Amino acid sequence: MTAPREFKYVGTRPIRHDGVDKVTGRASYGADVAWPGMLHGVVLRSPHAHARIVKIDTRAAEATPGVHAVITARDLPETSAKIAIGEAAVDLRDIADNVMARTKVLYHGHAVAAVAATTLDIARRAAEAIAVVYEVLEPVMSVDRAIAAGAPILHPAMKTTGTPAADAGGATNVASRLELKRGDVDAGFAAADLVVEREFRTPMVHQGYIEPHACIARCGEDGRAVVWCTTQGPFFVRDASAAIAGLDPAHLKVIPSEIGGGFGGKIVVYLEPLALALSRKAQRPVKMVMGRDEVFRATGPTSGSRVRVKLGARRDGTLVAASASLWYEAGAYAGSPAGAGAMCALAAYKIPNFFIEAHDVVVNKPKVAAYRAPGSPIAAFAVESVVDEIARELKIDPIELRLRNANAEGDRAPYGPKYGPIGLTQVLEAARNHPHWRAPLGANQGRGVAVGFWFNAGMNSSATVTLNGDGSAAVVTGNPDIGGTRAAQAIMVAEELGIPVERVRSNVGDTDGSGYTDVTGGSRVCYATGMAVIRAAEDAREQLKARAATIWNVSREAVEWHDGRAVPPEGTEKAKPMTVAELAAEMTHTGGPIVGRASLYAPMAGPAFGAHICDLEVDPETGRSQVVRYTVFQDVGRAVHPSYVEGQMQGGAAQGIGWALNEAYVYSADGVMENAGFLDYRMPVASDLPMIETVMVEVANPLHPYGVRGVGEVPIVPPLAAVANAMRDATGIRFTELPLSPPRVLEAIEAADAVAVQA
Amino acid sequence: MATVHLPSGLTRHTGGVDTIEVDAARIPDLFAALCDRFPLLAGQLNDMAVAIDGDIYADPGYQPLRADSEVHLVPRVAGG
Amino acid sequence: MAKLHIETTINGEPAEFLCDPHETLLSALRTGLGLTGTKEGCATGDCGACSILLEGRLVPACLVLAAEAQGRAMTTIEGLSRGDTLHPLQQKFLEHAALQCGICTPGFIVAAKALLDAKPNPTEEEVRYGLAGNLCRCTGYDKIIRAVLDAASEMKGTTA
Amino acid sequence: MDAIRYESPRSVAEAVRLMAADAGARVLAGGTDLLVQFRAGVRQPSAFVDVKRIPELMSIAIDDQGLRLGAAVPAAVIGEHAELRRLWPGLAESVRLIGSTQIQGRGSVGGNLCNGSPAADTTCALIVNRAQCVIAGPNGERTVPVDAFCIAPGRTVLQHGELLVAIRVPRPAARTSDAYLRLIPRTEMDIAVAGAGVSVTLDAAGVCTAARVAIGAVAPTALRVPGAEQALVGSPLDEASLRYAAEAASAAARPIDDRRGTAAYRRTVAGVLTRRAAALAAQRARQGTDRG
Repeated sequence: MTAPREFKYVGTRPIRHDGVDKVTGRASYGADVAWPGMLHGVVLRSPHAHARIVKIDTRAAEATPGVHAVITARDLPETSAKIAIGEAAVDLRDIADNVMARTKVLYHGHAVAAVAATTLDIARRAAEAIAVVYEVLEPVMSVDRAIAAGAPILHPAMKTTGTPAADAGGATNVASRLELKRGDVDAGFAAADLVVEREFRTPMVHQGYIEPHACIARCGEDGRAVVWCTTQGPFFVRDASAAIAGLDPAHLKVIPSEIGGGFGGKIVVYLEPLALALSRKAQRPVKMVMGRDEVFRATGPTSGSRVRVKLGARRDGTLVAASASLWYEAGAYAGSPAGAGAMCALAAYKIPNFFIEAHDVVVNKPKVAAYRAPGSPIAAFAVESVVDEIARELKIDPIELRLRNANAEGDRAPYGPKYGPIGLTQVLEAARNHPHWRAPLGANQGRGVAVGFWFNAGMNSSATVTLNGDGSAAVVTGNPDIGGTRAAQAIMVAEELGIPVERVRSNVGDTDGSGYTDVTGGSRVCYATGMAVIRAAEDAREQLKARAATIWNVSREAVEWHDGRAVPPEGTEKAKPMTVAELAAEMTHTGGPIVGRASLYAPMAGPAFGAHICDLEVDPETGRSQVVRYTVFQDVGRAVHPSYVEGQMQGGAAQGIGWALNEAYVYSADGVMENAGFLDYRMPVASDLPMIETVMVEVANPLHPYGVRGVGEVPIVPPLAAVANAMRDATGIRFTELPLSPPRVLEAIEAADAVAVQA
Repeated sequence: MATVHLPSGLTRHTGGVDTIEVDAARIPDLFAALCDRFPLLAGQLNDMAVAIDGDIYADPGYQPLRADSEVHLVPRVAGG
Repeated sequence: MAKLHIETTINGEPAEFLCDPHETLLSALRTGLGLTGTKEGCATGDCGACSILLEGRLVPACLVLAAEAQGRAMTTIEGLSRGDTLHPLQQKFLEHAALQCGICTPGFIVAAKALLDAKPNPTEEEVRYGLAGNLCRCTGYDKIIRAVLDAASEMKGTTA
Repeated sequence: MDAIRYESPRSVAEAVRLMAADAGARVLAGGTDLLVQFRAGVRQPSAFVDVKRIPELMSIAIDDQGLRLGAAVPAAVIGEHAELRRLWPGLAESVRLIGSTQIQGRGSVGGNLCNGSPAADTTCALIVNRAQCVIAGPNGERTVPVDAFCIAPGRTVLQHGELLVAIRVPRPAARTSDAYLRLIPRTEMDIAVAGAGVSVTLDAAGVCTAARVAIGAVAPTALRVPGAEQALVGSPLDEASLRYAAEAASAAARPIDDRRGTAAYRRTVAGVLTRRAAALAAQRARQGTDRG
């Protein structure tokens, strides 16, 4: 697809047909469904952050009138199957133990037992009647504590995998260590005119989706089961739940509900295996819905972190050496995105000499899950802050400095392979030339810029395009639609068949109704599943051309296709071009129904870059800060439905701004989260933010017929540093720990004033 | 002959060698050849993604190789 | 536990239900009456997903006891469209792509209706502060604010 | 959940009888604190006594004596009362700051007071406006100055069987006005990390003849700060006197560290807010038409 193609529908902004159900309240989410004879399930959660389970006595609970089933980990088989979850293969043993603790509870809120009863009140009371004897252990609540000598060990059998440090050995809380090296880092630093090193810390934060986890499961006498749930990955829920609950996946169907936000946090399973086990025991459907405090305490936030970065540059701003040491909290089990952070940290810059080590460290906090470009925002916060310091020190415009070192097509990424076409330079130039970059600043205001990178995923996707007799079409894929991808799919089918977008309905199938499809996540749906949708539509079009050939009695190859019409070869008598509708009306007598079909494995998807400019106003007397202007620049490859691409750019920026300014897990000394609610876990509200301007740069991705790149994850990567760099500009202080809360900012301002007074 | 670049984490299994020429038509043959030459690599490769001439395959399966392919072994990444 | 029998008016129609004395109005709407358009995001009044109008006043249905609805009139998201014509706010949310996952959308549209009822011609800041009780994690609020401002200008003069 | 009752009395007398008859009963006004605590298992009432159908608790009246504000009137209704906003702008400000629009549709000043949070937004504004709490109980009605109403976090002066019926606020003297400011990290929705209410009265020459200062979220209850008041009285409320008042407020504060803020931060910001609130109250008093 080299020559730029003229599109009729790609790039337009049709109204998504599935939107009407959402604005009228008819759309059905996880908790919106009730099945006849349904019981209510609740989970009993650990009151301790770290303890051995000595004994669980469920007799009183089972005797409670109205209780139909009580389960503990004994009701779930021991499993150690490996299963693909997104690209990373994951050991189910950890996920199963996280779903319900077998011998040890590893974080406050860890599931210990579950009850199903005729009403929620009865189920809750029965759960409280379950007597659990714990042997309480000292909790490990930070990376520093976890790696300190003599620290309690969460997993006695744990060995550091990957590239253990030289001195590693014996019991450890470091689950894995990774190294990325290139050139001679010592020589590089020796050749540098300026070396800047800082250590950065970020707290554990949550994806913050407004819909709590919810599901309803029915396990029949014949072992056949159905789960309706809110998830980003119905196929993963099927395979993981079957393995964890001890069911044959062939007998389990998962129906994805509308999903009320996920951002990576709904790729994993928490309730589904429990609901299945309860339903199997009670022989009645069981509905389970998490409370907001359970979502905070017991699902999958992203890592708190400690990151040390050192950069060396020559006087002209050329970066010559870099070293980084990343320490990410994995939570209760191995599996933080430290590796991804290491690979993303220097992705933007041509640095000949670097050494990066990344550690995955278990602590007594919930098992981290993916959160939008997992690992990349944390690494970018550190690197983009130090790059800002270097630009400031060398008195070079911060965008100019980044342009001088920007990777482009043909340069080797830090993680190995050469980049294909990438848009970093174009994005930076768009930022430099935008009025925002030169706009005057008011009193106590500062401006910061930062770039961000994400790989974007490929993986498995399937799609079918079914033609109806009136020429309309229905497309079915296995990807729940979080960000409007159904609208993009309708556009792709309309483009390939040449029919109006309104005559295409896009649907999310269940695990029986669509071919195997990997999770909605990794910014892959519009890219990989989109590619399957396009090929399925092409397949339908080829069948239409074949039917025209049958009608005109010519060879299939001789039939052309233009603007939604099959066109006969020159001079074929009694043959005029036929529209999709005309051909579809004949299909039952020219060969039967037409169903276009495609399934594919898409390679990693064309990485993407973004750059953000943030203006921040700081009240020097209270440390309060307010984002007064924000502009997002991003290489999107090709925007299929621009409104929803802008939506990803604005939503990612808002999450990043929240991460930078006010969001944080606050833990007590004994490992209990103190702000497990939307009052004190402060996500940005409408009055906290200005309009978020978006500028889309389109550098086509050769791997996709339309040039589409993943857009969902890049926008959360730059804001942490963009806000911190704006704070530096406004206050003169380099903050290295998030969040930039008013108390932290005022304390630093007062300290700086005190120093100034003495000087 | 495909050129294989190993990440620094694996070079301790190859005595420090990080670039290897391998004659292989498909990824499974390439992995087999690598493990023959460096037995310690066995078992280390299945958690890796493979980049073939810039395109990364989280699950390389039976991907074919061109005569002058450039192959990088890359840690796997889970999307959000 | 004897249930209470509550008679109300919902979206202009009489409606009655049984509820426990301690049951919330949100639970009664969703389970008792099957009106699942009003959503639960937090159950502590901090997210706005359960916004309804109680006697014309915007309230969080999760912090109202179902028993309090006796003899009172309520408007939920299901009551905003008239037959097959959407309320201007519903139409503008679609036109501006002011929703992605959509879980917060019902709460936002009910809250925006209450805002426009009180202030037919609000400024951007008035819309942002008026809707500060509705959390959205997908959109960053930009398109929501534009949709509400656009609906306001279209509805000016007509009391929708 | 054994049988919790829901009661909806139509008169103060009926409400008092219900409260007196059942020690576990709790008054339900807006419910924005009570129902959250109930849901979290922090409070287990035996009955909810919904007082929103009792006229005395749901009415707002202003006469030449001043304001009589029903304890259960929702914040949103108070916010729409133009006369109240004109006479007591600081009190109206503090009421408007209670939570979001949704919370404003339910939350009441009486509820805010009875919840007894040291960070309650309206308590400081009520204190500086010399408000009185009208309490009904088994042995009749009594009045308590609002300064004495909250005695510890979550505990008030209400005895068994008593309920708060209304809040009386005397009409402000001439050239008197007030202001309330609070510090929250976001622009909405948060509980005050620190708060300050100030009321000042000026003479014709603009010299402060009377002042009241109260700070919130910096002690077990809202605190009056006589030291700050003395710093203002007798001065033209210039920069210097406001700075002294701020220092007095910071000195009087006895804050704690918690998930919302550090003690040091609260101490500093209590002073900053006192200075800014005093400046705003002074400006309003200077501009204010004679409200005698």
